[in-house]
Amino acid sequence: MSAYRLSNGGLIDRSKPIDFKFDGKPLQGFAGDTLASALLANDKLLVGRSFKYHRPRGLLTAGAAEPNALVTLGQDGRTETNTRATMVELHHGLEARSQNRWPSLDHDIGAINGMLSPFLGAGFYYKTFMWPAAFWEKLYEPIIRKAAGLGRASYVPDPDTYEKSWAHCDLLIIGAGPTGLAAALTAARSKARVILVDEGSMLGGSLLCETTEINDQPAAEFAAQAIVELSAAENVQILKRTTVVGAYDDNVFGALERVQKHVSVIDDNKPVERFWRISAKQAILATGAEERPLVFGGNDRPGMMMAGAMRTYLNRFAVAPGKQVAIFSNGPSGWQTARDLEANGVDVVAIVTPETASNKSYQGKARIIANAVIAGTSGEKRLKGLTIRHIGSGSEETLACDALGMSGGWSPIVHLACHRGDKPKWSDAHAAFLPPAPRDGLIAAGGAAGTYSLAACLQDGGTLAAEALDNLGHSVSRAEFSTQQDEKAEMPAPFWYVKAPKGKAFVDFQNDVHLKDLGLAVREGYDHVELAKRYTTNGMATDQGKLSNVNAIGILAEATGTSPDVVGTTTFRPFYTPVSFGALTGSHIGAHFHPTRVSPLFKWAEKHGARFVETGLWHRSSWFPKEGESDWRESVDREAKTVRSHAGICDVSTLGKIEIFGSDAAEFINRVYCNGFLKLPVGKARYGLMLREDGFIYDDGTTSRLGENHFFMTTTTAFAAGVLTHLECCSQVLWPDLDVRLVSVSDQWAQMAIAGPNARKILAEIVDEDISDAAFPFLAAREVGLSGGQIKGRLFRISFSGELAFELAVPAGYGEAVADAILSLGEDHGITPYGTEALNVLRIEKGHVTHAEINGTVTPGDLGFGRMVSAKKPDFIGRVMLQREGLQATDRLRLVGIRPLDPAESFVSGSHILDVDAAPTGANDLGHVTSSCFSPHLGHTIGLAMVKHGPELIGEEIVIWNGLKQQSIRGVLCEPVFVDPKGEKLHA
Amino acid sequence: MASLITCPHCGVRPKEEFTIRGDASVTRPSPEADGEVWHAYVHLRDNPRGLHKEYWHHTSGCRRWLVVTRDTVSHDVIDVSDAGALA
Amino acid sequence: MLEVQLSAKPALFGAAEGLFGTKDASTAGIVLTASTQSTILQVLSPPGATGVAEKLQAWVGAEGAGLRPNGPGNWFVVCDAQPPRESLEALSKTLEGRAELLDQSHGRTRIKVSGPKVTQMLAKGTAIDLREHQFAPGQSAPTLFGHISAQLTRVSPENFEILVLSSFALSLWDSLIVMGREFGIQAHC
Amino acid sequence: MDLMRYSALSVFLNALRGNKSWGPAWRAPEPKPHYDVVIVGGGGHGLATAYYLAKEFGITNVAVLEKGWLGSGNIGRNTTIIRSNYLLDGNEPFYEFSLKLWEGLEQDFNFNAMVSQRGVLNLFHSDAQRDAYTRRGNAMLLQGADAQLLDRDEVRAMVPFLGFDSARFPIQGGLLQRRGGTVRHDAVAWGYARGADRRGVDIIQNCEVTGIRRKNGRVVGVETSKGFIGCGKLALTAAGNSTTVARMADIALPIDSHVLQAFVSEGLKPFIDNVVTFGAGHFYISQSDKGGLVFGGDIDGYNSYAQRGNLAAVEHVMEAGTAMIPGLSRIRVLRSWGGIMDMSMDGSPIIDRTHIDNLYLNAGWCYGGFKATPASGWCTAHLVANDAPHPTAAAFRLDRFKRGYLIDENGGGAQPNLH
Ligand SMILES: Cc1cc2nc3c(=O)[nH]c(=O)nc-3n(C[C@H](O)[C@H](O)[C@H](O)COP(=O)(O)OP(=O)(O)OC[C@H]3O[C@@H](n4cnc5c(N)ncnc54)[C@H](O)[C@@H]3O)c2cc1C
Ligand SMILES: NC(=O)c1ccc[n+]([C@@H]2O[C@H](COP(=O)([O-])OP(=O)(O)OC[C@H]3O[C@@H](n4cnc5c(N)ncnc54)[C@H](O)[C@@H]3O)[C@@H](O)[C@H]2O)c1
Ligand SMILES: Cc1cc2nc3c(=O)[nH]c(=O)nc-3n(C[C@H](O)[C@H](O)[C@H](O)COP(=O)(O)O)c2cc1C
Ligand SMILES: [Zn+2]
Repeated sequence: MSAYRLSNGGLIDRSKPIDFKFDGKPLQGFAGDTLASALLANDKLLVGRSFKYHRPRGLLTAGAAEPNALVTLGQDGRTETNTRATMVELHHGLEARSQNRWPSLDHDIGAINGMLSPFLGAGFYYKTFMWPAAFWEKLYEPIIRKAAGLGRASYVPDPDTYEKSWAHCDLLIIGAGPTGLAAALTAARSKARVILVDEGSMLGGSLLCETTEINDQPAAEFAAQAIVELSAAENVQILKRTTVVGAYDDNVFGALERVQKHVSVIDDNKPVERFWRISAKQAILATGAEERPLVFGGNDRPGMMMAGAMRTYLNRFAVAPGKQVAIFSNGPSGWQTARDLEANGVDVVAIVTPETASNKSYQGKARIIANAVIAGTSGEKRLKGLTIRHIGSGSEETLACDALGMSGGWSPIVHLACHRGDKPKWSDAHAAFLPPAPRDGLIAAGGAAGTYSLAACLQDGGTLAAEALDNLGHSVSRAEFSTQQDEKAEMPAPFWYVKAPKGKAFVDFQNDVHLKDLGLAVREGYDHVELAKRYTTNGMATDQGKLSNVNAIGILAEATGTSPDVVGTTTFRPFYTPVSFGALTGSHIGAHFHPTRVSPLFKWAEKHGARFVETGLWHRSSWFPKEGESDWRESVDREAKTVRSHAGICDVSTLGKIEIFGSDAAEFINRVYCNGFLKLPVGKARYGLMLREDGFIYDDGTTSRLGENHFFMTTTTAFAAGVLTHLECCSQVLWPDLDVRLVSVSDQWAQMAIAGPNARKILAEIVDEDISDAAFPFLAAREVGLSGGQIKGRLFRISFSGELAFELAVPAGYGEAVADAILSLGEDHGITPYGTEALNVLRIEKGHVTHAEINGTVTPGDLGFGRMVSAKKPDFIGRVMLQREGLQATDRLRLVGIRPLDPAESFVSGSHILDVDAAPTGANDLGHVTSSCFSPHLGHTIGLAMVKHGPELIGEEIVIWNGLKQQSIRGVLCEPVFVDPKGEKLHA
Repeated sequence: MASLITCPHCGVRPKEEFTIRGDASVTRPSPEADGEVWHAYVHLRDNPRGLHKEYWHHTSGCRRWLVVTRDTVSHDVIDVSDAGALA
Repeated sequence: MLEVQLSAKPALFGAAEGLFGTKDASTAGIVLTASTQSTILQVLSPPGATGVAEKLQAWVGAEGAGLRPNGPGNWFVVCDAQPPRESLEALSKTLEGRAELLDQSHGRTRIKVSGPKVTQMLAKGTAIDLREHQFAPGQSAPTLFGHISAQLTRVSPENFEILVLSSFALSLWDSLIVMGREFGIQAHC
Repeated sequence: MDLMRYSALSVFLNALRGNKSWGPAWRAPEPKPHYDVVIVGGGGHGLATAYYLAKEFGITNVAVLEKGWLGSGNIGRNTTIIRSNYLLDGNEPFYEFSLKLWEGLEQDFNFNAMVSQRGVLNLFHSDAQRDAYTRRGNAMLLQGADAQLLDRDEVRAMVPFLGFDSARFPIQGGLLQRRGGTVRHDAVAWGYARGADRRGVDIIQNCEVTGIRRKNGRVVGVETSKGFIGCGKLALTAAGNSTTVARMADIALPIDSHVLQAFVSEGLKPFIDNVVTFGAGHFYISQSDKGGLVFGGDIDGYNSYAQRGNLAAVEHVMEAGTAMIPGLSRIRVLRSWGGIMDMSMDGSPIIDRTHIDNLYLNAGWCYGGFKATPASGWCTAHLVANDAPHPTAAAFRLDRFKRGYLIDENGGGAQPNLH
């Protein structure tokens, strides 16, 4: 028994006991505790195992940098691994489990790695496990992988919700310690919009942990009152439990708010976490400083912690870390800790310091051992004693203790100032890396800028806030505070490590990187700080080296005979602390991963029993099963046959539709298609082929001339957005002098294809105008009245199916009514609704191409459209580059039809084409099938294929090869039109 | 810069409202220009370290094509103009 | 000729309605209303054309309609109900030669969002700074809302309107309900 | 015995001596005034080129000049995926050659780079994607690579935790290449560096090439931050900086530099065994031997030389990730970073001579050049040594853009950010 709860003091509420469990064992803490402080109060010193050697570990910090006390919380979908016990607010029912140990935290087999450690030095795996070659994957790697990682995550989907939000402010203050509070109190006096963010559950930062006074109030009380004042200010928004995790261009910050991570019962109406994107005109970094551990033999035993953390446990959480506490400190923090311990009646057995003189303002009872270091420690699962070495004499003595507070100085928390690529600068005077020069409205203040005294921090925060606001035109005077004089906070020379340590001297506690590993890295040539990091993994654990990086730099500097300045830091990267996928995903999850586009004929199709398929963002009706039909093929065959024999109606609303106006509209369209459009008469539609500037086909569709200066273009569903953007580029960037205006009307119109020999008869019953072949010939395009002028629609005589066909567009809201009307009018004419599957069959039977063929690598010539390409037009997109030799080469893949030799056999798209008897090799590859289907009209499978010299090989027998399914059948190349090659039905 | 673009028509907007097209310093050659010139236009890029002009389309805004002058190292945006207005 | 009565169904027909995140309508921080009877016109003018905005302004003023600038030379005109034919004809007449007038009543869906928490909720979707001095009543802008493009208008301090492509309306509607739950939301369409 | 030759025994013997006898993995030489071959860029491709020049072609008077520290470019920041699941004739034989080299690499260069053939699975979500993968899988088989087309049930049996049920874009199946997998990226650089160094190659770090000196239409050497260094032949393997370096010889390239981000999660016990890519968004993921989930997505989209990314792209990646594996929701992302890639106009690389006789170019690797490292090094060494392209890299010509022989896997056309 060593750590215990003090009977009074602290910011916990002793009237609110809270039950929780650790590794299944019921324990109790108080409201205001963290999981860490509650564990410590219960004398749970052993809280985790390290990554590599499975060393027993205890709490090292009281904050975000904690490398040891990582636990798993929750069950199933709420399983949360690697959670820092120091950041978890204690709440009822909390269950935490330790990690990376088996079978238990107390008895962990993995600890054997510690004994093998001479063989497991940095990078040992790069040097071995290579023989026999097959053993790596079968034997060695599985073992290594098993040992990898810390926590065990769950595959079960998360039941909770997340969201994202934007926030905008004039001044963002990151951190609500004295510096941040002073900044906020100053800014609150202005009219500027201020956001104050702190990752803690209580605002105040170090004020909550220290025994100083501000304005004659105890620091914590001052903080509480400041919050009351700030909460009342209308221009200040306070985000607590919110960590700013990344700083991005333009002063945009990512911040993670833990909305419901501290509650026992989750409110379903609220997210558990919210990810903020904060856009700030100015930002003040008031994130404070991190205390550095000391590197000495056995510096990782449970019971040892940072001196500042000890003060936090004492002062904020009312927990004594032990009964006989020793201090090992370079600089003032240790002395203050000793004072606070003694003030709480805790015995301080010794203060060990490498400094030569003792701290004069310390008046306590502890034995002061100056000019000395700790060479080694004893105890396994808890600290038992120290070996103290006197620097002058080299003599050693041992000392019993059950806790040790250490401090190697402070490192400003500069991460966010470095995320945009700036490097921190080493300062000998501060013995620390200071933030880079301020940029783009981000400036560090207080502890984060290496400002040591409380008074100076308060002043710095206020001054910088006033300056930042001044830059924005909000003048305000700085808030003033009175403080006690703190002790002269000078930094002694840095003390990087104890030479000749007894036992491992850890630098990176989580990844178990110790002094010797860094030495080995230097000896082997991995001496650049970035190489040393990668070779030893120092700083790469979940704490990202918050405690270890600067020490590693100091050690590398000594090993290479340079200074930390020369060694420099590794790159600071988002995230400051890790962020869940859930938070970064927000509400864009499940069905809302991408929005769903709903066709105006969706409900109509649904009503008629359609099955749907995702096509881009749309759900498209793909077939309409009828009772008694056993599989989709049966329905599709029926639909396709019915269209050819009678009539069908199909939703084509998803096509892109672009309205084009302007006196140069015709010229414009003539330039964006490779075929001619200037002479398209009003009232007519034409198929257009659109190339990219590099000569390959981009998209196709029909464009109708509705008036002299008014066109209506359709695009494929997939490229609707892209084509509009492309056209806008052409009109705004390439030819701004042309008078053209473009706008998407895709959503204004419900569009349906009515196809089949009876199509005209059916439509004639609803269309007011004469649509006889004479009055409305193939490719006619006109506005029409419907049902006695009730509404106006647009009718186009175009056909994808090869049948006598029309496309009718009506204002979207009328789509369902019109489609229903057509269905019932068509009943006597045998009409059927048909979906995209039948549509596909019908178009393959006619050899019509889609993006299965137009895949960005084909030219008009490849598809047999060579003659469409205008030879006369002086200019159109793609004209020149299409002439390149490679695009005109005769051995390009070109479109042909394909069918099985034996009609009973079938093949699939993606099969390749080989010569008969040719071995299946790349050299013999002639091409591949792009589209295939069962043709109910012909009674066998048909396809389209891209084949080298394809059109010249028509009539030849080939092999259709699908090695993925070990299939290989004989086929014949044929014309790509399987039905009505003369197009008679079309013109009927 | 890369997080926010000040559209001359819409004001400050986040990157995801835009579609980026690439180099805006090249000019479409005359239709009579030879293949070499067209090849350079379609393919060859300065790709500068430093100031770079780039086409950004305000897809989820005014749908105008903009020319963004940006530093490719610092990501600072120097200028945003309407592409049509520049032509 | 068949005797069929053709009637229109709005894109939000059948969308989710009722109270979400609260059981008491009076505590709802957000009210979501689909305005399904709107007439929505799009106006396109060539870059050089002058006076279009003024003419539109005058017309919407007289009609009690709303004007939503959508980009250079590009506006939406929104009317709560079908304006009289003569008035529409007058409008198209004044615009003749200056701008094209296009019916987008079916292509866009108009959703009204209001309530004391409205800016907090909308900030979950758009990056536009919705503080009143930045985005004042009467201001309107096209923007990205979540993953959906939409035209956002502040009608009054706590009343906004979203104009969205009709095919996205249902998806947006559902997202708005999710975003509004924490404040309590009442939705009707 | 040679204590510097890596083996279980040497690890053991060295350990007994307190690991004091390990020497540098490579020397830190001062540059000589002249080399037969100078290679610009100490990334994977430059180091591999030097290694194979020495080992396969007997050319050892070689220097690799690296402006930063060894491996500080994309070799040190990629998502470690190797595979040969390419579609086009110009590509597939080359990547298959590379995969074969990976398979024997560690024994070859005596360094355990943890080549791990854990399988690469590309999911598909529509018939069109299935057809495209069928075409691709068959193309792979024709070139002697392995490929399998899995249906939904087979995918489910293999990776049961994918979002099969709530998905916006249901998974229909996947294309699996079992021989694909991952390799410990840094170790590849180190292994090649050590192998090259032991064969006499000078690897010179902190040596930035600032100019290319020419005389009579030939390269005579390079200006560097460490002074002029003469050379008989010069090979550029500067990856994301290809255009900058080529400009020094007045060569304009069909390349833009773009930033691609990658991510690693906190360390987890085994979670994902394979490399899995999403078909309904940009996302791919695997788990490192240390336990971190390593993943990435699409490029940020704008030209950049800053090795850092944009928050919008980060969120985009996470959204796709959670869509593909709902169980990722509570897993935390530890770190994100960016690399600068040379995105070419057709998405495929260039290994070719230039119009300057003794200047060779290796560039345009986009986001896929890690897997190419061994073959790229071999083929570049072949080109430099023999002045003739290696047969598997014959299509990677610089003039293919002008002549129209593009190698455009996804049909994106001449817009680099679409590849
Ligand atoms: C985030 C990310 C993920 C990726 N994931 C994958 C993946 O999973 N699979 C895959 O196959 N590929 C992947 N890639 C691509 C792959 O990393 C690169 O294609 C490949 O590493 C490039 O070749 P390299 O290793 O030679 O490049 P680099 O390592 O970048 O080497 C080029 C070197 O040239 C140096 N240099 C540049 N200019 C000069 C100069 N003037 N003087 C001296 N030296 C100079 C640079 O400092 C650099 O070290 C990824 C890339 C990124 C950025
Ligand atoms: N070297 C030193 O700087 C040093 C040394 C010893 C003591 N001190 C004392 O420490 C205090 C420093 O005050 P301060 O206000 O600068 O720091 P602080 O440590 O009091 O406050 C920093 C606050 O920032 C928060 N924070 C840190 N990173 C964050 C992030 N990314 N997102 C959100 N919140 C984050 C922390 O939770 C904390 O509340 C002074 O009292 C000073 O005397 C400083
Ligand atoms: C495959 C891979 C795995 C990585 N794993 C880790 C990791 O476990 N911890 C970590 O901190 N960084 C990890 N990183 C990221 C590196 O720390 C570093 O960010 C990256 O190599 C880019 O370098 P830079 O950030 O120094 O620019 C990993 C990187 C790669 C490529
Ligand atoms: Zn805009």
